[in-house]
Amino acid sequence: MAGFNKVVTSYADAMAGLKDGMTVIAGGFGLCGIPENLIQEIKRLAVTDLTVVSNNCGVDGFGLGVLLEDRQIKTMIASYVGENALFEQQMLSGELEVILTPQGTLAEKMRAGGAGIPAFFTATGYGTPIGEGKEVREFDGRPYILEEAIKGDFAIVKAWKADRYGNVVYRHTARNFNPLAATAGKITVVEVEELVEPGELDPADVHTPGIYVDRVILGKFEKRIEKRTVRTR
Amino acid sequence: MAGFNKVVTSYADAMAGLKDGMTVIAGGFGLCGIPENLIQEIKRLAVTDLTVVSNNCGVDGFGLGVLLEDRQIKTMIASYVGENALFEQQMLSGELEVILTPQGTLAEKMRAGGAGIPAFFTATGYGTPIGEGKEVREFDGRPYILEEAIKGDFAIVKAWKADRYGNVVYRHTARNFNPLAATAGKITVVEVEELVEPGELDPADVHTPGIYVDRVILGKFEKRIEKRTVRTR
Amino acid sequence: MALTREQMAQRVAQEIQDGSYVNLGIGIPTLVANYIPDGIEVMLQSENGLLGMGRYPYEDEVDADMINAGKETVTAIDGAAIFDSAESFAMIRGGHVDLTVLGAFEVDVNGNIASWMIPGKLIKGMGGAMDLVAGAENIICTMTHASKHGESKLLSQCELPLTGAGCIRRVLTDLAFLEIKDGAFHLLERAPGVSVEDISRLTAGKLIIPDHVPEMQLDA
Amino acid sequence: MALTREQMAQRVAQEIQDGSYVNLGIGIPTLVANYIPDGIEVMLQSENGLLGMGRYPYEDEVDADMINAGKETVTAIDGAAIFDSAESFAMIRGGHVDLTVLGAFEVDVNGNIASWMIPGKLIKGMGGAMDLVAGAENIICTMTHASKHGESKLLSQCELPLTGAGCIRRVLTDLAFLEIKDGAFHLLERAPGVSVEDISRLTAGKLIIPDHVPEMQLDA
Repeated sequence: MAGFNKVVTSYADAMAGLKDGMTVIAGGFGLCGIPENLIQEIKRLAVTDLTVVSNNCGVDGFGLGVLLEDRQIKTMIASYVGENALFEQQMLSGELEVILTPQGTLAEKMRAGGAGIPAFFTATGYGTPIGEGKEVREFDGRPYILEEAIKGDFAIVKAWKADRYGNVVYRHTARNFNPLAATAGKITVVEVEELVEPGELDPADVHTPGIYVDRVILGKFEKRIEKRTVRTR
Repeated sequence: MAGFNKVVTSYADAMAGLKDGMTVIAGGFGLCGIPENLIQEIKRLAVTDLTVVSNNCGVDGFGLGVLLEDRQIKTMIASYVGENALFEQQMLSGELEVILTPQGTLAEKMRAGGAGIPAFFTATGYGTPIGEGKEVREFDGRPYILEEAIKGDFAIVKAWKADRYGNVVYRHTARNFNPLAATAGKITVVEVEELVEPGELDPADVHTPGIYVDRVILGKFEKRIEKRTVRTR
Repeated sequence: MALTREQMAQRVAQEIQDGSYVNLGIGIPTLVANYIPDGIEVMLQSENGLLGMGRYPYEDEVDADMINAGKETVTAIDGAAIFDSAESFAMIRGGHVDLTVLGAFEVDVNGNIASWMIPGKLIKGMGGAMDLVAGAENIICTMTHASKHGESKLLSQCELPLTGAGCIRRVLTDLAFLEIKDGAFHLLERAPGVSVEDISRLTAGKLIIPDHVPEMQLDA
Repeated sequence: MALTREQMAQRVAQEIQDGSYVNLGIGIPTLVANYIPDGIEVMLQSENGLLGMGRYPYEDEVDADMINAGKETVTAIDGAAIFDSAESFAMIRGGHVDLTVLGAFEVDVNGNIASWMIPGKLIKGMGGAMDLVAGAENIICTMTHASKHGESKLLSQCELPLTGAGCIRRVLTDLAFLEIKDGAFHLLERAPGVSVEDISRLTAGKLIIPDHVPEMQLDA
């Protein structure tokens, strides 16, 4: 098979090479668009001392929350972590280091990591605890702080469809941080609901071009809903 | 009509408010995806002392080149300007100030302008004339230079389709700088080949969300080809 | 009478302009969407990557892949756009959102806001709040005027760690609608039946009271 | 004999690995696409926003909206992706392109490259060249070894304004294939029929010559 078949057929192959102490960037917002099975594989691998970068850390028993059960995460970089009792417990006990990062800054740090931008200025967080110790500079009379890029040894991504080149599309708001994570991993692994043939995705509508993607795996997903809000007819 | 009908019906309305000395950011790469008619309207308006930001400056008699005929451009920020005799002449005579900017840095400056990032570090241009006078800083042992964002009083954009909310899609490689220009204008004007109803564009495939767009106009386009390379059957 | 949460949402909704892009935070701000007047077309931005957020889904429309920033299942209107989180915060940080409505623990006379962290209590994180307050030109802060113990939340200087510095211009509390400028709260309106004296007593920061302070006009 | 342009392209093509992403500059680099061996699958990146550039179009396929970075009409392969210029240079600057092939006026023993500007001559601009040399880990520079007047273009120190500093590792000239490391050119191969002495005479920068310098293997 030629060099562009990025499809792997086992989760063991998908996460091969993950080691203790590595940094893993994960897509997803809350439980929406999270790489459920890649996370489960990390649990199975029992690697420890991970730095995990993700907007949230799942809930007890699902999503990134399962990596807390065996204390696999050493450092968590996230914007909101309030949905998870085990997380609270490990944070309060000091077992888990937490680096809270504003959501937009987190997204931009991932993008910057993938885009060869080592650092950028942003107004977000100036004058707050987030700005402490960071360089401040004025542009046009307004103060900004310097924020650095984030890169991962692995990026784990949940998408809708992919072809064997690793071209990817996401479904609805399950896109969120996934395309950014995808750019920032030394090894980027995407799990999808559907594999398609090259040419089936319109080139203009590809959300993540295959150049960012190293491995693709077909998965089955629970897609748990955090807050089911409905209206009645 | 409610507040979200951004469609205007004359080019005079499309460019209303453009004044001498303003900065105009234009989409397009070479002659591909250029806002032909918006440029013609700027010529008709006879405004002068413009700063124009665009990857290229058209050719003699077409694209941004027409704004050179009446010396409407004072400063040109571009990455490549080699297709245009009048441009050369005005550059050599000193009538036209030219700020050459690497293509990727130019794209990133526009994106940064739209995204509230006043400045960013990049390795591009370090150690070259482009880096002279700019702050140098090392990250992970590699030197980078600081580049500042670009914003425009106007952004002029060529797209394929738009709805009345200003949601936009581009066609093939006519996308290029257009989505970036669209984010960076105080007033962003998009000319399109086709107007569609809200809902006709798949939300997941919108290239420029309407929040960046102020005015939409339906145009007719020559779409001149710079280098017609073909193969024979 | 102090405003109910619904009345606060109703008053904020009156500030929304036709053809504007609005980000509504969690809590009272979310309720604002229910009170947008007929004939006013608004595009709701949800910072997880949705412009043109619609109503909650019917049971048979529920889709785990379509949620808002509060992680609630939602729908998208015709003319919506969906994008990634970097694009979403490019919009927010870049000042493209016309109005942001969010809650707070404290605000002060210099427009500082504290809304995310109470030392000694569990820290859940700031989510997108720091980006929203840094990016929006136009913010309305919704909050109760004072704590249950009668301690003012409109201060000379925020005591809690800040979410943003010098970024809040308008505050809608259960007692009053106020503008922040020149180092003071300027009383614009009072809740129906609430006296200027009550507001003054519960405002710790400098308060400018004009000769006439109209009552808010609320439907129903 | 010095290599022809086609032979230079042919030799560079031998360096291309299966399953790699490649950006080919204008001129000789563009010709490389014609010599990619059968069984080698390569994805060509064109910096105006196309990953998966295909062949030139037939007359009836020509589309003004489908061009490459040389502004030539092209096609896209099945499995292509199209994106904006910021995304395109995110790929390039972020080091995601496996191999970049581009021309140069001069290179030197420290991997500096000058390719965009000759003082006194008309300046056309750097286009994407500065981004490409700053972003790619792996660059092959294609150029004639010396000017028509016999002046070497492989120098101790570039004399023209730089396009990038310390970024070139491999150079393919019409006379030789060389690696740049440790402040010297290392001669890897010579063009068929070209002597080590000729190469040495036309290389101004420090040249390391191994005991055996094989001739390039070229088809046809």
